[in-house]
Amino acid sequence: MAETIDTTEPDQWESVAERRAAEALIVDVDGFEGPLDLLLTLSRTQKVDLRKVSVLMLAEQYLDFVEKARSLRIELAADYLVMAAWLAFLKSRLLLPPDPEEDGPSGEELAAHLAFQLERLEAMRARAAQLMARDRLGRDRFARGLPETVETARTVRYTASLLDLMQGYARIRTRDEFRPFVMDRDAVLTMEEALDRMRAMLGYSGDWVDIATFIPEDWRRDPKRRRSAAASTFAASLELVKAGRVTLRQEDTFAPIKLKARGADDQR
Amino acid sequence: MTSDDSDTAPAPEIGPGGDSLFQAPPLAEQERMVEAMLFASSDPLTTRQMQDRMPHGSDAAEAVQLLRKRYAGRGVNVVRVGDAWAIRTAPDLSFLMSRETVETRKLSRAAIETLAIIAYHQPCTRAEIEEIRGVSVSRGTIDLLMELEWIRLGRRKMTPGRPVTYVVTEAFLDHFGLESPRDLPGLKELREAGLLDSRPPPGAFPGPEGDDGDDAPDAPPEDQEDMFGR
Amino acid sequence: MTSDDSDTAPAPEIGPGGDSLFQAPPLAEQERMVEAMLFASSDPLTTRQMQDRMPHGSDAAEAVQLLRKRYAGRGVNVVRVGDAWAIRTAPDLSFLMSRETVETRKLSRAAIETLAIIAYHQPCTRAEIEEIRGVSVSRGTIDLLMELEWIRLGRRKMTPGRPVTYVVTEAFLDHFGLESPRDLPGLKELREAGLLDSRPPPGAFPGPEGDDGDDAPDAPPEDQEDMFGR
Repeated sequence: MAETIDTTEPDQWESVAERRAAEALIVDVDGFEGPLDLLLTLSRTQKVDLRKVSVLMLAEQYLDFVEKARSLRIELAADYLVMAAWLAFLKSRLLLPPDPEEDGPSGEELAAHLAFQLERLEAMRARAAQLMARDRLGRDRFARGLPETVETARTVRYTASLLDLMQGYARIRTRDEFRPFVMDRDAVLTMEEALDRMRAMLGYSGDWVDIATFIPEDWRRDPKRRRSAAASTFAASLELVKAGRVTLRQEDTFAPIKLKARGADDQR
Repeated sequence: MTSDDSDTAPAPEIGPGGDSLFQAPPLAEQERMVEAMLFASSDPLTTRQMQDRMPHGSDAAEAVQLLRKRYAGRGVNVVRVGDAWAIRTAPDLSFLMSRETVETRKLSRAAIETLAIIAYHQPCTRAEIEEIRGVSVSRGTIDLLMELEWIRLGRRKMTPGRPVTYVVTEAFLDHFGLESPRDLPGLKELREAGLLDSRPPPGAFPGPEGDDGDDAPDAPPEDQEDMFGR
Repeated sequence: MTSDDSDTAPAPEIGPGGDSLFQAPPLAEQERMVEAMLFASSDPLTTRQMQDRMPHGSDAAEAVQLLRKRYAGRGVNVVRVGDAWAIRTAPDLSFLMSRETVETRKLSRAAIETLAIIAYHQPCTRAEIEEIRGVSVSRGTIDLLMELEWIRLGRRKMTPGRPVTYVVTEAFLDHFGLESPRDLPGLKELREAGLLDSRPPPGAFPGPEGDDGDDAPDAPPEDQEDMFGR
């Protein structure tokens, strides 16, 4: 890249210092963080307060710069060219008398906004530098080197009142009133038991039979036991239907549920 | 990178003769330095280590002694650890370093009932508790009540096997506001107080009957109390 | 120095309702407690966090103020970090701490500027950052700042698309020694100069700063800033 710089025409640049600055710009072109950054750098050459920067001059500087870069065949990213086009447009707006036909913002408004953007970027950069120069934790200020961890000890406090105690005692001593619900296994016919029983009996029932007939003899008298046996027999019947072993039928609501074994020929 | 950008840092320069070009900082300043180093260091520091970091002519040992006095009786103290020094939390404040979360939990039904039986029947063996409750008493229940210091071991019973008995403690009486276990109301009083027919569980149950209830014919299975306790 | 704390401690007051079962410890004692807790923790603690660990009736906020005065000018200081408090070594003593220095990753210019923009403009959207910097913000920059726990997601903006916003964190304040985001250097001047206003570009602005940002063809490559940011 050094050789390419030698090909610049020196008389384009007024002073050695300016030429150096220009070279620095060109060599560092990739170092700019976008066109706005480049514009900010260029505006510094005007050596004025950013609020008084001549946007027209800045636009010319930028366009110059892009022109130089092109002549040096430095590839500029597309957004630099977009900015160049926009600045050329801005330049024309600033130079030509306003066209009453045309609406949209005036050249002055656009220029003012660009100046604002530059000033804002500059301000944020200055603040960023100030921020980074603060007394920073781990560099200038330090936290405790030997922190102690706070252990969490969970203690469970049990509470019970005298009332709880007395009620508890009363509950035991009058167990029948307060006995918690307990499954009385003696009075329960499990579905498995019902299923076993039905499977064994299926072979003998040729025609539709009321499923109630499958309830074991000794489960019919006690209502509690009968309820359980009926429920499990019904559930077992459904299970058998699912297995394809039987068909169920009920002629009417609350009518007896009838069951028929499916023969080998009935099965698919 | 730290030291050179801080312009307040006194850069101690050693002259040709090994003498400091600058005077050692005042002792109060040295004390500040020791304070900062002991605070930020992850390990205890020896006076030698500190002095090596301090400006020439400093006396870390003396500064540590000053600092130690300054922290005497404070929330943190300067303590000696072997031949080094460290800042540590004052021992009486160690409670602050453990966050205690107190969770209030209702005593499980099994525990309440066991406690009630012991209170009403003490001294009472485990077998007796089981007989009255109709379920076996889990080890955890007894342990919990012991831990709460509401029951303790009483005398062994002079029956075969010499089983241990449980009795309620002073702490129990305190907690429940009783002067003696004899103050516990009897069943008749409980009923009169309306305690017996409160909250009858849903389902058809015969009305309340007498307190003859030592019969536990249909004992619920063993794991019952865990199913319904807590 | 306020070493004669024993006399300055006012008698603890009990609430008018008499709800405190125990008297709060004397203020000097509360100060010791706050001291111990702040010393023990490397992260800032809120007064709420401290008070939760202190005996009932304590006033952590008042104790912190006392402690702060006590440590003014010492080797370590009590500093405010957002809603919390921490003890940090005095910045002028950093030269002693070369061993404690944590080598922080050198941040790219893009990251530093992005951080500053978020801090000064928060809550701040990605489009706003791009508008100010004039280049697109790479995902990596935001990720890095998030990883450092200096920024976090704020509320979504109530503008079309409901974009996410970024805000700075307590760790950011702690790192840069700021009591609150309001203490950012030069914040007032920036605001007065109108540099914190979001000023939309007049009319259609075809430049790359346009915050519509969806015009992918002209947008600089995503990683551009990281390629050149150091």
